[in-house]
Amino acid sequence: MSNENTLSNNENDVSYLEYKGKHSGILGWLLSTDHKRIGLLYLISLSVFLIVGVTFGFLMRLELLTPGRTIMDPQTYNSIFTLHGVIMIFLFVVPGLPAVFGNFFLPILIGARDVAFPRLNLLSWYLYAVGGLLAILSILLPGGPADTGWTFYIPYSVRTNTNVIPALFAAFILGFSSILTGVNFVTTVHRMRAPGMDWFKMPLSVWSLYATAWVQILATPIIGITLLLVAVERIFGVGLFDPALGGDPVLYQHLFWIYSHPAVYIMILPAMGVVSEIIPVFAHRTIFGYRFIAMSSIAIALFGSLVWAHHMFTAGMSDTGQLIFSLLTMIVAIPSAIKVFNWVATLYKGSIDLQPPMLYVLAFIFQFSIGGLTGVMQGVLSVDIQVHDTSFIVAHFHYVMFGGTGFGFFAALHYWFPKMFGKMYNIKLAKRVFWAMFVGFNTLYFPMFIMGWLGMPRRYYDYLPEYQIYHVISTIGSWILVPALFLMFGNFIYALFKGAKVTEKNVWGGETLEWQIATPPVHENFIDIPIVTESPYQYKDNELVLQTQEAK
Amino acid sequence: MENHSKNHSHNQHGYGVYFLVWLALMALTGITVAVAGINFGRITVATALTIASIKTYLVLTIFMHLRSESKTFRVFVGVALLFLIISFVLLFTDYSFIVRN
Amino acid sequence: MFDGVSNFSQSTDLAFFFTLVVSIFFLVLITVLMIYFVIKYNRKRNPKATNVHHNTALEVTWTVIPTVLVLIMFWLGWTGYLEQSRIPANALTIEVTAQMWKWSFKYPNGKETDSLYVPVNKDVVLNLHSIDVNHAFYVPKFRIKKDVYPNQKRSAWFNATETGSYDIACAEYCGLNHSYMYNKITVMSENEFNAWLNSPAKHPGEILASDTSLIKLPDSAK
Amino acid sequence: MSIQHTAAAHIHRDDVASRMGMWLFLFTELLLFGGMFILYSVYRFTHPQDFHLAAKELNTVIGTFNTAILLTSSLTMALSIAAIQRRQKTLSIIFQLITILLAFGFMVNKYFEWGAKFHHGIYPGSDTLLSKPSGEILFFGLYYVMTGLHGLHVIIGVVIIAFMTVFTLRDVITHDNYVKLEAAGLYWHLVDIIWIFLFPLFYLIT
Ligand code: HEA
Ligand code: HEA
Ligand code: CUA
Ligand SMILES: [Cu+2]
Repeated sequence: MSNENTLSNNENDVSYLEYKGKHSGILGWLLSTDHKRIGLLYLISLSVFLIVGVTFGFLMRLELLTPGRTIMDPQTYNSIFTLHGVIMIFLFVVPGLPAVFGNFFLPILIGARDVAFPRLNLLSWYLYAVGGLLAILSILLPGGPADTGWTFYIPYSVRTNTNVIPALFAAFILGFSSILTGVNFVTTVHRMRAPGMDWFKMPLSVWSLYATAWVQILATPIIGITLLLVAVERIFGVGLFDPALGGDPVLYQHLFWIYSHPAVYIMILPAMGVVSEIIPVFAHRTIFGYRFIAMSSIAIALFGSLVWAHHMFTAGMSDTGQLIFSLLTMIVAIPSAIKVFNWVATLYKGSIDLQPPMLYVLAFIFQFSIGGLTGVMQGVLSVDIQVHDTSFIVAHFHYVMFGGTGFGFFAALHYWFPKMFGKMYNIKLAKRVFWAMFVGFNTLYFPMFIMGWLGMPRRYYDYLPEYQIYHVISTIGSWILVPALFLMFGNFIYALFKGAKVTEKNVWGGETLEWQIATPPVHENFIDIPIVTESPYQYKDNELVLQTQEAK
Repeated sequence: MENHSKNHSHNQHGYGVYFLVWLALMALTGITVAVAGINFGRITVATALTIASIKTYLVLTIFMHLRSESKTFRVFVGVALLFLIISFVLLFTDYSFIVRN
Repeated sequence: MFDGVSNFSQSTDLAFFFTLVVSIFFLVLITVLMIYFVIKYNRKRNPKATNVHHNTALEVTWTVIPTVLVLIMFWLGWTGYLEQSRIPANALTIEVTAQMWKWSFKYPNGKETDSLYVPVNKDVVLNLHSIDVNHAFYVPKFRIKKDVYPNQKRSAWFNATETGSYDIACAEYCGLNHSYMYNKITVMSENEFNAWLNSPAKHPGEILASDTSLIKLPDSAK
Repeated sequence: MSIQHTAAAHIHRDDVASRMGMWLFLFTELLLFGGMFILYSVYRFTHPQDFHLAAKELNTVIGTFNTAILLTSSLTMALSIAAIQRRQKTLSIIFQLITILLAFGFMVNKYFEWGAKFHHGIYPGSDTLLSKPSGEILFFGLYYVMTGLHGLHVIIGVVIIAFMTVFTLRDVITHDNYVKLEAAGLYWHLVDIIWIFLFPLFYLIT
């Protein structure tokens, strides 16, 4: 369990950044079981992988600028989009928000001193690190990086001579890291809420992290075993998926998507939680439809596990299968719709302050809606037959993963940065960078919808000249994103060292627990465990206005 | 919130109960082997799986103390099993209606 | 945008059009509302917010309307798909073989080609085989796409409605030259087609795919 | 949100949380095997005849014997917890040791069983196997992978229980703090449950 309670309150009073535990220096971080420090370990390692992944994305865009060879050969291109996908999915968006902000803020938001299993928490970071290193190793080993796409479809993944096995094991280990985070969060939410915090007094981000954690626990093992079997298939040739030995490659796809579809909700749910957290703060009013938002998280987690085969509409499933999975895909859109409408309704009669986190959140709603609505279009059978495996899909998932989760991540970073580090970044610059990101992002991905519908397949090194115009626009978009992303990181790094000090507890005027404690938080968050008496996002003074108005 | 203070679970069964459960498990194993020899046609698998489920139920409730844990635990187990069962059912919406090989 | 030239293009394009209109409607609705609220209830203009907790009637409305709409979308897609999945009898049947990284087509009379020739306004059934890994037979203008697997059977069919020459692409990642697995499908009048099919010599217009290679293979890929 | 502060909230041990965490982890194990049961069910459904034939090659007697061993080891595991609850430390240790012994017995049996198969040339990629119809290849593929993974879990279980024995000896596990032993027990019972399904599905197809 948590650290022994031998520390006097005074020692406990110091900020978690300065706290001296058993170890000092770098070891004080690498061996710390403090959830906040682990959150930061994740933040640093995740950012590194994000930059690697993003660089690959940037290089792909350069290659696609002109038809034929631009800067690399096809083999390199194939490896790069595989690595880009693997890194972005398994090392960035899936762990993303839960591992960084979930670790840092979940215990604080429910009034606890740490997560339920702090040592397990540290272990999960180490697993993450090992998985990441293995992924990097697969690039460096002789044989060359895997070139299968992040989906590792059989039989190609059994036939190719590249380093598929290290990549598979990397994904397997990362899966376990994700599972441990899930186990920790479910237990923490059940057992460690502060007195008085019943389920419907929990902040909405806790609801979404809770729902996410369940998906992590239940879905991840399936991909674990599936990827393991691909490795077994490669090494021993047992034939479980290999059609040459009687296996069914479509069954591989089923198993892969049984995890990987729910995984997209692992990615988006925590970001939705962040959005639900930020909107009331910057609209300075209570959230609209608290229960509906909370329950829709559960509904998404639930229905999310029922639609996996919509990735296989051209694979030759039975008609019954097509019918059921298309129908269920339509249904899964509804809880997301409920969320979006409630968020927009929360702006109504608010007092809106467009600070950087809020800008990112509004962009999230816009971009997630585009991504989600095109997702629904893909769920429509005849349409999906046309757009499956084209850049329409590529546009869809970048809109939800980057435009949604990515922007949610950036929103969270701008929102909680002052609390985490006690420093403030340059707000004016942050706003400008936001606009560059927004414009760059949409320029980069929107053209992909058009060329996808027209018939530009994905995972294409080369293309017909008629698609060039869209590729050029898209690549230009990536050039706008480059400086923007650089500047955003730059702004944060500068703020860390030279930024204005923040000691104020509540910079944005939030009402959740993290804004009631010291900035940056003390070692065990709370000197005294709070007793919670009210729901979050009350903004009581607004209520008074309402009553006096009505009285008039 | 679930009751917080109880560390000492009431997960206490007498030795006798465990022995009885063990006897039942062994008996069920015997039955399933014996029955396997008889051909029930289509329900052969069903019989085997039913017996296995009964055995599992015994292990879960008594050996694993699920009976004396709080309700939350039972809901958890239900959720996990449901997820697995739904995956089976949905998968067979594909496989029941098609021959690919 | 809606320039499909097969019997499926109408239903597919209709489904696409309907979903697109609904999507644009909701996107515009949401965006306009957001911008309007941000301006109207800006902190400067509206320093004091008013709490509105929830409104069950509203929640029900915005649950039910999208539900109905997505069910309509589903129906459009499903009927369109069913058409594609019912393989017609009495059609011209062509055996299609996919391999890394080319297609080959075998006609009932034994003739084999690298690019596909079909008569206009006639049902054509393609039996798809692969001899190595997964590929997918994709004709964007026909709105058809079907994955091709080794050791498994798949079929696709279409009825081309306009003569001309269209692209065939491989839409399932299949390794190094996946993007070069391009070819052409030529739709001709019935007479022209029959003449072509029965002439032992190559049709004057026929060229082997390896010559056409829409995109020149880079040396490294050969 | 308004907050009132309480004095001196101390962090205390929470065994329920520990058990909850263990159960959640067990679900992941369950689903790990669940994925393979999915494979099994599909292939059995698509190749009923071949599965039927292939299953005849497995030795029902060894299978039944191993089932009995594993069920008994589950019993002794449960008993060791009952013993520690009653402050019977020595008895608890004895039960744990019996559990480990039984697990070894199980593995030895498995060794001979696999060995016999290998001897007959039935192993993944072997010529004998490859000459059989695809359903049989799949059956034996599943057989090796599933029982192999299960065997791996048995070995892990042995290591864990061995640690528990040391903990009990050193009084880390005592009559009022035995949640570690309980967790190990949960794990062991899960391994047992998996086998309860593997047994009829592989050995008893008629
Ligand atoms: C964060 C990740 C994320 C999220 C949240 C989603 C969300 C959704 N996705 Fe997406 N998807 C991916 C990541 C994600 N997806 C990835 C990575 C792939 C490709 C994988 C690969 O092949 O490599 C993919 C592929 C993919 C496919 C397969 C396409 C193909 O390959 O042929 C389909 C098909 O149905 C689909 C559907 C959906 C749907 C219906 C949703 C829904 O959940 C969306 C719900 C949201 C909304 C609907 C918008 C908000 C609501 C409103 C604005 C109200 C009005 C709404 C209506 C009237 C409907 N997705
Ligand atoms: C969260 C997930 C995520 C994110 C954030 C991104 C981000 C980007 N992705 Fe994406 N992408 C995926 C997940 C993601 N991607 C997945 C899963 C696939 C599928 C893979 C598969 O098919 O298997 C994919 C596939 C994919 C393709 C399709 C490849 C193909 O099918 O042929 C393309 C093509 O343009 C692309 C481009 C980009 C670009 C330009 C970015 C941009 O974000 C990049 C924006 C940033 C910058 C442009 C630069 C910032 C740069 C730095 C900070 C370092 C600077 C270094 C230098 C300038 C040298 N990605
Ligand atoms: Cu063939 Cu891609
Ligand atoms: Cu999906």
